[in-house]
Amino acid sequence: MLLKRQIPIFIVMFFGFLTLFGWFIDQKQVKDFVDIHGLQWYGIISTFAIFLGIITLIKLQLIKILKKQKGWQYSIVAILGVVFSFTAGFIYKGNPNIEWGAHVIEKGTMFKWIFEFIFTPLSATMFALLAFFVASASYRAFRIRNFEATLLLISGMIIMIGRVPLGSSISSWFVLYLLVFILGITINSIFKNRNYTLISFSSGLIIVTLFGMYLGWPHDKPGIFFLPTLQEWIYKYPNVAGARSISIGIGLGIFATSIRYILGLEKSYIGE
Amino acid sequence: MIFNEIFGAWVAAFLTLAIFSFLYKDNPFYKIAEHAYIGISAGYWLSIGFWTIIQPNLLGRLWPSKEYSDLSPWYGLYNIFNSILPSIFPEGGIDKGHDMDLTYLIPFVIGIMMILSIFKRFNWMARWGIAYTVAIAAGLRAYGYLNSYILGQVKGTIVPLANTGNPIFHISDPSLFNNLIILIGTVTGLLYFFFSKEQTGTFGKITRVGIYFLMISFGASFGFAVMGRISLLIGRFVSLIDYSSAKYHHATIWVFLIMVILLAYSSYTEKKSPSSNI
Amino acid sequence: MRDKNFLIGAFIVFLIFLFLQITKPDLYISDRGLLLFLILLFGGILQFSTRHALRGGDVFLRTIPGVKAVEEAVGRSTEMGKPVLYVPGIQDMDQVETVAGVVILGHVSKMTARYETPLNVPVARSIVLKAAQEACKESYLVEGRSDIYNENMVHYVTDDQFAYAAGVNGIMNREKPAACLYMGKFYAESLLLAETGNSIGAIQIAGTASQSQIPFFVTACDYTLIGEEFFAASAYLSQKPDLLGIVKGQDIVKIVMLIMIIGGTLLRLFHDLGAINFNILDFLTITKG
Amino acid sequence: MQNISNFILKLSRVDRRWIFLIIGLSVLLPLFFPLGLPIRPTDTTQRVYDAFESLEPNSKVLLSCEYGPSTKPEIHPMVIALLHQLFEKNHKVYVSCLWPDGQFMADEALKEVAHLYNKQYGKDYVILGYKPGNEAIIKGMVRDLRAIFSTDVKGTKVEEIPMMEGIYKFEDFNFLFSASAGFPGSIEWMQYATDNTNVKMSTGTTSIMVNDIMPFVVSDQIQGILAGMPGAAEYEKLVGKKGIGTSGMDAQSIAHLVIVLFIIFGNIGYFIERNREKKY
Repeated sequence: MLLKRQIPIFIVMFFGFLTLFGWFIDQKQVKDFVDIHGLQWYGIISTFAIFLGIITLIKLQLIKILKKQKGWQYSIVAILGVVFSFTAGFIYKGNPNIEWGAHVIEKGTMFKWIFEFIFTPLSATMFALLAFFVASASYRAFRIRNFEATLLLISGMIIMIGRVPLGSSISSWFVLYLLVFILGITINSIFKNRNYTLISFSSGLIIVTLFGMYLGWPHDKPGIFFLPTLQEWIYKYPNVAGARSISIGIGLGIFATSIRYILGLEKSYIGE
Repeated sequence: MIFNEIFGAWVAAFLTLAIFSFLYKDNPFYKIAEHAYIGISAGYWLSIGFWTIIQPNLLGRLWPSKEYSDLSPWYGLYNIFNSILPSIFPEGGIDKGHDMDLTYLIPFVIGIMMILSIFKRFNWMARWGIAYTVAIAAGLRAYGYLNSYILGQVKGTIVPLANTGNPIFHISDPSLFNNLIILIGTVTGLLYFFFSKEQTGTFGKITRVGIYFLMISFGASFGFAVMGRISLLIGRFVSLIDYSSAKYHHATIWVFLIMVILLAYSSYTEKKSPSSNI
Repeated sequence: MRDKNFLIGAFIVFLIFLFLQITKPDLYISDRGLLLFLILLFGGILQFSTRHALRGGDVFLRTIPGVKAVEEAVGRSTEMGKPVLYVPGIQDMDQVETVAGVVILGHVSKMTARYETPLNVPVARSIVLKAAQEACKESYLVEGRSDIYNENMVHYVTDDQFAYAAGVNGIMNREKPAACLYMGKFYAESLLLAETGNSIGAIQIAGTASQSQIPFFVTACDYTLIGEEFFAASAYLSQKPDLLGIVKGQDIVKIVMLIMIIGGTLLRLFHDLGAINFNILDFLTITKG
Repeated sequence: MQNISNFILKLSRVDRRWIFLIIGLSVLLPLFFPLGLPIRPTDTTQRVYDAFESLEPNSKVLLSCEYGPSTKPEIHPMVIALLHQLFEKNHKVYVSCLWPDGQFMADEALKEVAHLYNKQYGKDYVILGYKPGNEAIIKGMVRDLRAIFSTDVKGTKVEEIPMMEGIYKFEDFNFLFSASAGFPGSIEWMQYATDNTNVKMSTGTTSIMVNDIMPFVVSDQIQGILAGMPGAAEYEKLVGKKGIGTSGMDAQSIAHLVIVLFIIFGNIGYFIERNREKKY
């Protein structure tokens, strides 16, 4: 019981207090631990955990092969992959001029070759696949269910268009005319009366045109209808306000939970 | 152009296109690439972790070359390792610029326990490592988040409202209007996360304003996320175009053609035998 | 304020802090005093409200629509005779969100046990696998339905991010769950999950604190628990007084911060107008050290 | 009217492979046939530029590379454009990396730019290299840089590198630029280095991180931000050196337009469907 229960709790409380209050102590050993050793120890432990993960991975794939489950042939590829990169990492450098240890970060070794021509294209392409899924999701999943979702999608679309060069090619007057058009549609769907629609639509057109002639059709004025200016306003002010309240909330949530761990109020992570 | 690089370009072009082929449908090319990815990434991270953390920072502190002597039993143990695995334990101690620090035996032991927990009997051994991880995360994070996320953000929200020379309204530069937007948005947003009061009446109206700010912020995140995905796709296409040059013997084009032919053939045979259509 | 022990403890801690601030011994980095004060203050508030709740004090929490919807979603699955899919994020147990996700899973599995609805929990880490299995087993036991508990309802897919997402997508397409719950830490795969879930017409409820993924959930899911709401949800569902107390304490800390923001703005206004000499920004800046 | 809405409904149920094809082509075609849309620097990009312009000549700038090949398209063009600016103004560039891949990226960028300005390794720029340890490295550099970096990436002792004279800790630098694609990165630099010292920093990040960092930019904890590939293109424009960022912008513009149109069309279909459901 001592080994399974009391010691883990002691570890959490001791190191939690040490690293939290170590920030305020000007003493070499404590400072060294808080600044350097504490995290290096963590790095060491988490690297040992990778061994654990690999053993699990190989075990699962081997079971698949031995039981000839569906798609077991591909499990062979996975195991070969582990063996291949393990070989390059620990057994064969491929370049005698480079020392062990440096071979994982120096050019001209087999490990680096794996990195450049296998690991990089795979991870980058997996990421790039998301561009396609964003496109299909925007067609099929991003729905204007309520006012909140409308706000979200509209601010997203303004950022998307306003941030790229295309946005600065669109005149603010085009946006204004577009707004008049949307206004017309909205009035039509609310009142279902052709006359209202016609009146509001044409008066909108006339007002915008007169206004434009008066100002001499400047490309980027009035600023609120020029997408690059508008997106900048959105992302510097309302966006920051929203993001800030979330940040403070998350900061507070994490602080509260950390305190909970350090004081030993929450022990679910060690199976309590 | 060296053989290694040309061969590499072919491999890279194959893997890239194999992953992209998933867009057409799940197929053997994709499955090969996917499983190769799982296996290779596991070995890759293990090697990186071992050679950049365990060997220099752990072993390099337990047996530094600075304090090497043939006589000490501690280095006698090292010499045994040296005769078995000379690549990890080079002759004369490990020179990574560290002094000897035997406190590092603690993470060493905890790490070994972590691996041993694979056996059912030693299942509990993982708890020590988890406990240490949680402690470090909690202790260090609490300070950092309090300083940068809470105090820094609270400070940022204390906006000037007078005597700054800012205009009352300006769309993109600092102005009184924009400062008020930040103040109101942050305060109402924070109120939205208030749990001990029902969001009805006036309070409900205020928190609605908060939600609108949150939604605009999510919209911006959304726009930027889309932007990033597209940029990465551009990057991928640029390298595929690069690999299709004569320098690499038009790798992309050939691999693409072969894949299309094979996929077309397989869907042709599948149509013949409808039973395999699951 | 009848918690005598707490008051005495708080007073002693405050005296120690005062002593440090006044004498400034060599060992103490006094430039960071403000932060130490805040840690002690916020920590004290959280501790106090926990103790308050444990002693049976009143803890009221407003309803969160997303939390309420969880039960409805399970109910709908039962009616349709389809399984419930639960994804506890793709990170390990060292993330607060994952822990919260596993705790919520405990409550969801209680509902599925009650309604005898099949539950499917694919996970991405071996440690999460163990924790999630424990949570489900416990719930089925508590509901007296350990006869229908099956260890394979929680199963490991793979550690790799996109391979995991592909695996879960496969499950969705084959089993067509009526309810998909995503609770935990998510990265880029959030979109893949939500898009597929949307295409099979499932009720989707998401909860996460990953800021950049929330928009995808908000647009593609029926309900989303945002940031702090998500952490509160686990306390809300658990109904454990100490956890509820912490949430209540967070509210008090929020009030303190609102006072800091509004009071600070006023102080700055007076300062800028030349009415007072005290600069709040300098006070809040942690001097370098 | 009925026909049109039927048609739209039909379109909204189209196989998603057609969507994939359209988005793929809208990225690929502009790469072959550029449109040359004009680029306009945004305010936050301008702030980064101004921050570097206002540095005294011969300033010591720490450039921290925290990105790898998978995010190279977004960050790498920024680093190249920035190096042009720094070398032109004769600043000294120190490169450190918190990600192992960062040093290859930095090496590649320096090889491309340094020789154009006749800059020499060790005198005008140095790569200190990668050290594992995440935020511990940042904290260590703030306390004692030479304890963390006793040698540069080539193994030369720091004492023997001319430009390392007078550099003992993080505060001896004049400015920090963090080219960051995630953890550890800009946020950690801010939390553990610049928030605790008098050194200022700017950052260039992937698009997805922009919103996490933006509050810190507005509160002046970070001086400006280069946001993703468009940010890189804008910086290229300010510095006056066209690069990958600029050439990718047409594809980026078209793809964004296509996605916006998808959202609009998808929602029109959704509305029609919902209205019909109401009627029946």
